[in-house]
Amino acid sequence: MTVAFYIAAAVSIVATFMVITRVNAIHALLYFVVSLLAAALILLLLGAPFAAAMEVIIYAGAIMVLFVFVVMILSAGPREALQERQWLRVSTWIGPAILTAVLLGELLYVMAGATGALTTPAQVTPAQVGASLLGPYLLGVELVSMLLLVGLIGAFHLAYRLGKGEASEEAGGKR
Amino acid sequence: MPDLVWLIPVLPLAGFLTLALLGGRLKAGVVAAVGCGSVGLSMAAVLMLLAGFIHAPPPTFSYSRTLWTWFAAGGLAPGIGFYLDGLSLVMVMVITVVGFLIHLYSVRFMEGDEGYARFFAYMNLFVGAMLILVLADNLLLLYLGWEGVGLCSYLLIGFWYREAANTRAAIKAFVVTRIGDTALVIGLFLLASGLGTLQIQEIALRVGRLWAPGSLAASAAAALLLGGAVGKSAQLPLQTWLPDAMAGPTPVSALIHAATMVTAGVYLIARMHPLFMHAPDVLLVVALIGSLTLLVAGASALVQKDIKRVLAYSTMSQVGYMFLALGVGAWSAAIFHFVTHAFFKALLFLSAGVVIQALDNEHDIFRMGGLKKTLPIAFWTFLIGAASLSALPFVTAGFYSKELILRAAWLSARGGAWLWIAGVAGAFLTSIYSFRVVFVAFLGPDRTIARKTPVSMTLPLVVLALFSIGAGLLPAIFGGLTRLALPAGPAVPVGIEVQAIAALIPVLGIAAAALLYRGRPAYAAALARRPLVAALHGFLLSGWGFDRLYQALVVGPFLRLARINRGDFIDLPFRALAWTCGLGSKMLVATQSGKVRWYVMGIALGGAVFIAMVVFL
Amino acid sequence: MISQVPFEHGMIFAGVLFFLGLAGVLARRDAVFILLSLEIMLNAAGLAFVVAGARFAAPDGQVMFLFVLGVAAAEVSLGLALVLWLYHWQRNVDIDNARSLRG
Amino acid sequence: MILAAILFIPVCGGVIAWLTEYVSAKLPRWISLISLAIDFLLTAGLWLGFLHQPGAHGPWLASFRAPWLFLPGVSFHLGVDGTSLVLISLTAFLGCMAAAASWNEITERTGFFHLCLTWTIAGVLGVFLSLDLFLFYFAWEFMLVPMYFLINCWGHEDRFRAAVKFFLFTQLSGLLMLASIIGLYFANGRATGVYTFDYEALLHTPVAGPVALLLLLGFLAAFLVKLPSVPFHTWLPDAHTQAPTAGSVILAGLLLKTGAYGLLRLAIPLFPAESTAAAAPLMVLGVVGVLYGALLAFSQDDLKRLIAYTSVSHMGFVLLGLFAGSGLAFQGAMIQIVSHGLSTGALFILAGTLQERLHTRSLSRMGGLWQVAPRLGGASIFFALASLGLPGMGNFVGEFMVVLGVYPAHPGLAVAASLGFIFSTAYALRMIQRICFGENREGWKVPDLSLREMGIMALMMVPLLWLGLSPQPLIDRVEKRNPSVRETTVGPHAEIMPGDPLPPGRRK
Repeated sequence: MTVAFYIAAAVSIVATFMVITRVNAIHALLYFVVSLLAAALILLLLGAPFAAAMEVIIYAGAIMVLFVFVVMILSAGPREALQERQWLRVSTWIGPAILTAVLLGELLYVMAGATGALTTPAQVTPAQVGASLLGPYLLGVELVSMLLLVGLIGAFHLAYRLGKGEASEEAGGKR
Repeated sequence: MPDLVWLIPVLPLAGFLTLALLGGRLKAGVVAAVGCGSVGLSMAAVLMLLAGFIHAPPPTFSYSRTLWTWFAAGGLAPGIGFYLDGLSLVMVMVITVVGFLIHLYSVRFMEGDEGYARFFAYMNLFVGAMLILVLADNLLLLYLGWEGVGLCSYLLIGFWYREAANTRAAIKAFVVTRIGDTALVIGLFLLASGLGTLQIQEIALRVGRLWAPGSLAASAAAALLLGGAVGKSAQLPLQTWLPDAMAGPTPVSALIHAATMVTAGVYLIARMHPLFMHAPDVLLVVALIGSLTLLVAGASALVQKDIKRVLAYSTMSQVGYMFLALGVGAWSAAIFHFVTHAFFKALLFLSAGVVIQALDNEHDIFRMGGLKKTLPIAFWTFLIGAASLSALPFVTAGFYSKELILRAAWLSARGGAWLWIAGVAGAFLTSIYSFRVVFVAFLGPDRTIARKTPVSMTLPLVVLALFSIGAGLLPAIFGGLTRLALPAGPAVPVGIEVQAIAALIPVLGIAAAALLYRGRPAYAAALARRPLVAALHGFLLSGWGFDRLYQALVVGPFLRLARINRGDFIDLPFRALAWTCGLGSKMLVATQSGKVRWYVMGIALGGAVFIAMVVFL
Repeated sequence: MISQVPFEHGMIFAGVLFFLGLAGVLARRDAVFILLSLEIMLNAAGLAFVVAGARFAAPDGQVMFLFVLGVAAAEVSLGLALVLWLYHWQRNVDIDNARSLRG
Repeated sequence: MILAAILFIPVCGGVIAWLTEYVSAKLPRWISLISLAIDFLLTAGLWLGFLHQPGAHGPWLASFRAPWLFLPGVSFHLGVDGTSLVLISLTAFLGCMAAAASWNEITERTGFFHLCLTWTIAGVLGVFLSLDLFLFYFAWEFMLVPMYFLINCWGHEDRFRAAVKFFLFTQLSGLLMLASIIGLYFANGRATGVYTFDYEALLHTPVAGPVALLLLLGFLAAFLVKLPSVPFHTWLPDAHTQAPTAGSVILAGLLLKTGAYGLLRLAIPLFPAESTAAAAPLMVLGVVGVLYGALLAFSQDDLKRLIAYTSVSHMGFVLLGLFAGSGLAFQGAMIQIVSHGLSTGALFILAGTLQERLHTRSLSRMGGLWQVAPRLGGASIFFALASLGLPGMGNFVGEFMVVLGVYPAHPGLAVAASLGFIFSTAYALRMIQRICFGENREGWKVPDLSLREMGIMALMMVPLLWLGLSPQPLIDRVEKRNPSVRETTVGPHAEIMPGDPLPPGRRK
């Protein structure tokens, strides 16, 4: 099944490349979902079914839905797409492209000197992951929960002020 | 009796304090009473001391009294102490008597001036400082008085401070004399480090023991003291301040810039004669400076139009005679000439003051004329003063003192004849310029209307006129007193022809003046129109161009340097550093663009470089 | 259906994804795309953890993946709220306009 | 104990003044004046006490030690000898004057102003009193911060730049000193095994060679900048010009003196051999400062800037005197320190009153003020004359003794320094002329000095005259000074003048 890994990897990379080059946000999101699904396949191939499931459920599911909502709220129209196209000029992306190419080159250089060890064929079951999560990583789990709570409160706070600001603006009859 | 010594300077100082603190609130009469009274009391104390001194001379022929130690450190302990011997007795007598008369004169002269109390306060301070100067028993206290009189001179020259020219003249006077004073201070350092004392009498003792005659140390110390004397006494090359100092009120010119302060240099050299006798070369320089100054100043006096400037140049010239006398070792002749000069020069200034006031502040002698009729007392007293100044033989005091000087110059070992010729030539000039004023201003056609003069102003004139004639008849007293303190000059008789020439010269000068300014004024005017003579005239009028020379050599460069460096060059590197830091800050601020992508780019770049360093190094 | 691949290839795959995400962050000005690219980078990091975990057959890789997932979730919720805020404030989502923190 | 009280009374007074601002804006000035006056009375009490029991506490007239911070080797060690007694008296006195001078000048945030004022004074007192190098450095930095606020909050138009300049110069140089203090601490600890910041212990530190020179340079950096000596003087004109009156008075009268005090208390005794080696260039710097400061003062148009440059000139004499290695010059420098504090402080107060009345410091716009304000004019003339070194006032005695002490060993330097007398005449007379004399072209109609201001002036005049006419008590106090300055007498040795009676009043 080694071939499956390379195919999935190629799909994922191509899809990701499409994500960052699209002008239309919805297209980009769809490509991103493709990329995530391919990545989930790779996770499965690497013997991490729990992670793969999470990848699909949370990334491709929850987070992407959130993005879709936002994009819908922003109602990106043809004007925005045009503007986005204007922004995506050679002079804009050539610098980042070179920089990332350099970094990638460095990565490849480092990896070229590696021992060539293979990944193990064993499965790491969700049970093992769960035992590990609630065992040595309990503190980490708590921290992540705090982080999520902070994210929740922060998002609520921002949205609350946003709503109030809009309300007052409408009351004032501006725009 | 010695208790009176410290009272002498303290009384005028008390007067000064009273007037300075309360002056604004006192009535004019009270101010005048305090101003004159303090000096008068001081004079009374001096006269009592004089009587005591003559009647029952103290065993050492000196009174001394130390009030307290000024400071004691490093082996020196200069005190606030006074020392009165024959020399200082003569000095304090002249200072208090002339000072009192001039104070009395000023009561009416300064009447109605808005700075009436201020005037008397300064004058009292001056008298006090001058008395400290001559009574000091150590050089540091002398220096205190020395600077004190300089300060009063400054304040009084700039008395009418609203005229910028007056204050400029005041500053000039202070700074120029201060240059000399600095030489004097360095001289004090040299004396203190070389002899270990600043007490005048101690120096007199030690200089003979520690320094060889003519040694470098003695010469240097004497030369530095001479520097101070030259500055204060307006001798070459620091003479330029005195003509400008005439910007002050006339009584000031009479007291400070003629009778007393300018002779402080003479006093200093006479007081330090043991030191100067150890430096014969410097003594010769003293004589040379004196003879040069008397010629230079006499020639300048010849062409001045301002009556006070004539007298100012004449003062320089007469002090030059005193220096000449000091230089040739005729110590008591110098002091004797100081005494007579104080009387007749004060007289000349005061009667000039009467004229100036009567003519509504007119200084130009060519706008005066015929004052003999309108101001007879001023005329006669001025005439007596001028005669005494010209050393008219036999009847005037000036004759006797000048004759002593010329005789000593003739007899002096080094350059005798030349010094004598200079003195005689100076005497000739003196009589010309003094009678030029008499002929032009007092005789001749009436040109102005004059007012009456109050009695309290004429009284000092009369007294001083009597002194100007009579002081010469009393050389016995002065000579006797000064001889107690100063070494006697050579008592060799001089040839009759020398004395005859010296006696005849003034008469010739008067005759020349009469010819030029009385008999043939048209000829004098025609002479003055010739270009060469006119150029010479301008040259002399400006005091031989010394002012311009100093402006070009010293004052101008100093001012330019000060102006160029106003912003302080040393600050430039610091400012450059600050500017560079500011520039760097601006550049760093520019990187803080607020663009998120820019920051990410920075992180990525840093990461790339970091990884590259880890991997490739 | 477990495949055995060289460990480096997994890491290179994660790295390529990461740098693509980075390129997106650097090159795009639209805030939504930037957030999207950030998600790509986080995802790549998580993948790298899992690859490493698979190399040693240890559960820690997946645990870290979950943590990364949590961070990504929190980040995206706040990030998207900020994007809305930005849009409300400026009527566009150009990230370069949001630069009031410049020095 | 009394020393600690002297130190803490201004600190507490400042806090109380700060708090009472909320009660009344006029209360803080009373509290700060009273606390400083109490301080002055305490120092006066020390004077009187020591007249009766001299030398009760070893080399120190009084000392106080308490543990502090519980750091190893750090203690709260205060001590006073004759020199520091003179200086703390001056500090308390000028503090009172500064508080009184800003009576009506400061109207905003009076409480905070007086907090800064009293705390600066406390810092200066701490520098003069501390016998622990850590405490010394603490006090040294402590006085900077309130001073910075004084300039920054109540200064004139360009105050921010001036305050920063002041702070950077003094702070950076202070850091160099800190490095030296720590270096000395370790040098002493390595050599003796006792790690301490105590002054008396560090006095005997066996350091020599280039290390000692380096440590000395660290101290010199701080003190020469503070003094200030050419070429580190450029912060001074800016700070002086922009500071409020009280700030200028404290700056000129006290802060500069901490530099001189540091030289004589730390730099010279800690490194006697090295400072002797460095004396010649430092004395040259002093002379250059005398002349250069006077030259710059002459060309200024801003009155306060002019006075600031005269400080550079006067402190050049102090530097010259401290490194002359002669007792006479040393005592002269002390007198110069005190009288410069009085005369320049008074000149700054006068400049402040002028600015209060005219709202300008430009000399070219003044003129003819004597006529409208004779008392002000008289006071200006008095202090300008003191500044030019008129005999009879303290500055003359100080300068004379310094140069006289320098003369035997370095006649060239002494002569060059004497030229400063001429230069100072030039600038002082120019200043008087521009302020008082001439025509009143701008038509100023200003009130004359009030009773309060006359009182301040009189209080400054009296000690100046006292120093000028009878400075012996002060000289005797300073006699108890550090031993590294050798006693010298000018003049030839006594044995070549047998039979000469000693001059009257000479001691020993």
